[in-house]
Amino acid sequence: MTLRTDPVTINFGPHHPSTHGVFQMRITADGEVITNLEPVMGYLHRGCEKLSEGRTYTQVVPLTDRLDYLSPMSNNVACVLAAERLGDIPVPERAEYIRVIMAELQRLANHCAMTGFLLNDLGTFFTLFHYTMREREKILDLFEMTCGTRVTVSYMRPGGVLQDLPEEFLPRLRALLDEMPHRIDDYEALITQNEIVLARTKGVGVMSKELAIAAGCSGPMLRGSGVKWDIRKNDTYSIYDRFQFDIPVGTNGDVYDRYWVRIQEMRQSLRILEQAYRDIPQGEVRTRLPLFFRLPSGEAYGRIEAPKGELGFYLVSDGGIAPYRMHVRAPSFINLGVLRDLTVGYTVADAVITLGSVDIVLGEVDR
Amino acid sequence: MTLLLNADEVAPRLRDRYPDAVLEAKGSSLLVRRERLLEVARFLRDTEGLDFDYPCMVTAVDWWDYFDVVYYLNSLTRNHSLYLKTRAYGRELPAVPSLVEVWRGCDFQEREVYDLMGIRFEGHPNLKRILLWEGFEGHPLRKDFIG
Amino acid sequence: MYGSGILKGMSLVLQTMLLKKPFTVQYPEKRIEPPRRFRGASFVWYEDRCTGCATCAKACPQGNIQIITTEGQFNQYFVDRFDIDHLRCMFCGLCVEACPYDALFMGPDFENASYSRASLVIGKKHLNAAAPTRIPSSYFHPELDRIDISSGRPVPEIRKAEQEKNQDIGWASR
Amino acid sequence: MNVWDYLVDLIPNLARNLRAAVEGAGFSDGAVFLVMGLAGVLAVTLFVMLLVPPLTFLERRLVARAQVRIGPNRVGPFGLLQPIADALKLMTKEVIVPSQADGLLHLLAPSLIFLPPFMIFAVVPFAPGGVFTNLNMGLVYIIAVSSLAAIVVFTAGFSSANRYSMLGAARAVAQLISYEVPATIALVTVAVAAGSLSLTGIVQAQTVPYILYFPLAFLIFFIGSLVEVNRAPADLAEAESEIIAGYHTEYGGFKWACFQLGEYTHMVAASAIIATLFLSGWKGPILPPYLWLVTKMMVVILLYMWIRFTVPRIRVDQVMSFAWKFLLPLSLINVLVVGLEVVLAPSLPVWLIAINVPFAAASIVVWAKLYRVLEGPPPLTQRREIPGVTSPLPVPEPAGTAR
Repeated sequence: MTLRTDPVTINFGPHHPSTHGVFQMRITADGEVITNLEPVMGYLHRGCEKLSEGRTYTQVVPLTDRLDYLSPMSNNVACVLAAERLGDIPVPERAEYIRVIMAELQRLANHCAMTGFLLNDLGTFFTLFHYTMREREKILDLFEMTCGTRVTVSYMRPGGVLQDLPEEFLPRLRALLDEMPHRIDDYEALITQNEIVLARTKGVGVMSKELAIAAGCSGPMLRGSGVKWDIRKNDTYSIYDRFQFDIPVGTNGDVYDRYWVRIQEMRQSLRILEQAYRDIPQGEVRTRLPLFFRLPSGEAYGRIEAPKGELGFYLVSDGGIAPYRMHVRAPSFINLGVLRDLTVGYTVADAVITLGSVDIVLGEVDR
Repeated sequence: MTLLLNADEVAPRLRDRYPDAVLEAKGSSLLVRRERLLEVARFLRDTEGLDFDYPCMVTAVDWWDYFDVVYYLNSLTRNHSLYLKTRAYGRELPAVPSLVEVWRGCDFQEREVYDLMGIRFEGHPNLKRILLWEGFEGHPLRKDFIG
Repeated sequence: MYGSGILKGMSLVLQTMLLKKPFTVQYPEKRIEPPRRFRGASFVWYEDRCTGCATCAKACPQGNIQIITTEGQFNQYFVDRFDIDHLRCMFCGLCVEACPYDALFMGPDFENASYSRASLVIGKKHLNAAAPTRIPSSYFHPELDRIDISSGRPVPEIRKAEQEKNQDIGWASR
Repeated sequence: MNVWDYLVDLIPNLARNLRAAVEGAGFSDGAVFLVMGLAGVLAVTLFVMLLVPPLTFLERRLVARAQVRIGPNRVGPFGLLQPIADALKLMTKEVIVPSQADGLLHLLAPSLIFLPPFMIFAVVPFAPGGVFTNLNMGLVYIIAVSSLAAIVVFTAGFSSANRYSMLGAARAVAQLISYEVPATIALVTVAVAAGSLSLTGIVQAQTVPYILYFPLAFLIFFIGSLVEVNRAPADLAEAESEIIAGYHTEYGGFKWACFQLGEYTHMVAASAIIATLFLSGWKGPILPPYLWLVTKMMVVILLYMWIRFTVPRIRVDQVMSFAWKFLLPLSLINVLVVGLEVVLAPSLPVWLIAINVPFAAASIVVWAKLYRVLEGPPPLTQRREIPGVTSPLPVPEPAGTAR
């Protein structure tokens, strides 16, 4: 005997504990199995691109802090990179090293947060979340010591960084580098071999290599599906060609692989940080530019490997002191494009962790 | 380092196939005729040696007289990139063909351009506002929009 | 397998529960001292140094600094109003960076809740009253990093001494 | 010492004194029965209700330590009065009934949630002779009563007219039905070994705690009880990261507090059952028997909490398949083996422990291996095919060469 069942539409969000912000998924479910899903976004739209058209290139930098608020340093780097490419602004070597250190610390912080959220989405009682947040706090302390704030850093400037590192920064960084591997081991103890986590995440939210490429996914989403593509290696910017590091890739493209790629990326970030700590030279940190400088008319696309994927700033200038048009290629936004394909056919519980593994930040999705 | 292809190298190959497609090849940006955009995109994706399989970014720029629709394309196999541009004329909902069937990744980004810039993508299966709400008047990223 | 992974996690949690001290602090009683470069509320402004050039107002992305000046006798300006709107301020620090005469600094405060909106628009009177005692943040002024807060000397004096010691790190070489 | 002796046998002594006092006042037999019954109900209720608020506080402090933070410490010394502050706050909140909800059922559910755990405590022996009613089929009674909770939860979820609640209610019923079966079969071993269905009889039969004799039965029943009391990793009915709060999404204020306390009373009841059946109940040296029972209950409760702090939630279909495909066969094997042991060595000699502990470990490993062989390797994707659903945007053919 088969019972007739009716599909039920569930409004997942916008104020749901595990949608990672004000994000809505309209789920049509047959029992527990999702038959359709429609992402609804835009609740956090602040018109960043429009605002930037009325601000100078320096004033755009604080706007980028508010995009992906879990990794503001990376946003700053991408923004100033586009401006530097457009205006051929040289960057002193020490500033490049500082940028690499900050961007990699930011990647650590972001992946810490994401790993914690993953287990929260799975339903642990915030335990790993607090451990990861503890390490994230230590990294934010380093940021605060350098540039005065923890999250809205605005540290990068076209032509370098705002100001030099304080004296006590490098010793503190050393202490963090010594401690962090053990903390990552702790995270792995709670996740990597936990049978329940494995049962929940393996084979869930599977994305094929072909879909990942055609949909323009980037970052751990792309690498989790087995594509070896990392902007740091494949489109080297800053001084990343000086560092030895590997690109971890997954095999199956499921939630577990994406998590695993992130954990491995944390270890690789530590490797980069060790080398940067070893090699950082003395010297100037900022090319002198006037307060309101002009860039030649033209277009430039600066992209970096942000923690969430390829973060690009497309700048069009008409020769004025403000960008004529600035477009943000937000990795979270484009990665969300495949959410429907990753969740249809799985259960409601799987949709939550799949969304978590996409690692979105609504500040960046809605911009 | 991703090689930014020179449009002059790509344009002749394209002209062989579609003589009227290329309007301008300047620097690394290839400006193509709006009507031929879909064919050009397929050509760029499927031709051996070009292999643009990765749609990196879709956006549009308002130049008052026309809109530039910009596709920043990448090839993960060959590790090169190209700006593909087309122009949409008119202020009353100008239109360009949608590239969703060529690259899946254009789906959300074209919706975003439609939403904020007011360019209709013909053939898009689900073209509706994505960031702003249905019923919002105007398209905020246009230069004549006063918010 | 067979639950050993879960047991490993459980043992980690037990170790943390029994051995680790809390990482958080109880806020109102204990507070973490913000670093010297902390970019906080209640700006520190020295009227004697301000020329009324309004570069800070131009540099502000939000446009929330209001300066009204009157022209003086000897090619100078008197600042009549200097209002900073804390309600819209996002503490990006661009005004401090822009100031050519080192007259404006970020402050060390982070507890600026208030019952009225009007009291969050900080004016000249308030800034002048606070200036002698407030310790300016060393944001964008690394020469102030080592300032001795506990010595009890008036801050402008220390600042002057520090700047004389580090002549070439000041504005001249930026 | 006289006072000590009185304290050791506190519950029977108090009952004797009360009975003497009531009979001395010249009441009829029926009235004496009534008074004694009411006193028992009051005692059991008080015991549970006084145990639960400190437990909420304890769990919050412990989880805070596990998460390297401080925990509630503002109200009273060390925050000890936090439960009272919580209760006061929740009681003063507005009572909201959603307009679409079934009003009567919506209000009934939070009041009924306490019923099953209190009914369970009616047969739990606190001391030799210190039991509310010594039912001679107490085990069957417990199994019957503990499944009542599902009905209450379903009432709450169904009456809320909320889709999350409905999902939670459906999950609660499904998992309870699944886990009743292996848990009940695991209890059969205890009954067979003790030769009695009365809880007092079972406690008296345990010269050595049954957890040592029957570790496998203990494990199965413990997992089953985790599911039945809705604790992590099987708190599917109120999975806050998936269906917000499940069956009590629409409940606020004091009604919500009822569900929260109800969850803890369930936990206390389950721990009492486990302490009685597997940890030899009130038996123990020196301390008075009721203290021994409470100590053993606390050990089980701490274990529940510890598990909750660590493990994530299982998905609903995995909970089901774990029950039917793993626990049920294991419990049947266990019954078979224990039955043989009881027939061959009815006096349960101590050397049985040396057989049963390796047997438990071996049977888990062997069954897991066998299960894997039968099921084949885990699938690369857990996706279910949905007929008629295709993506509206077809995935284009991949371009370029293979990577």
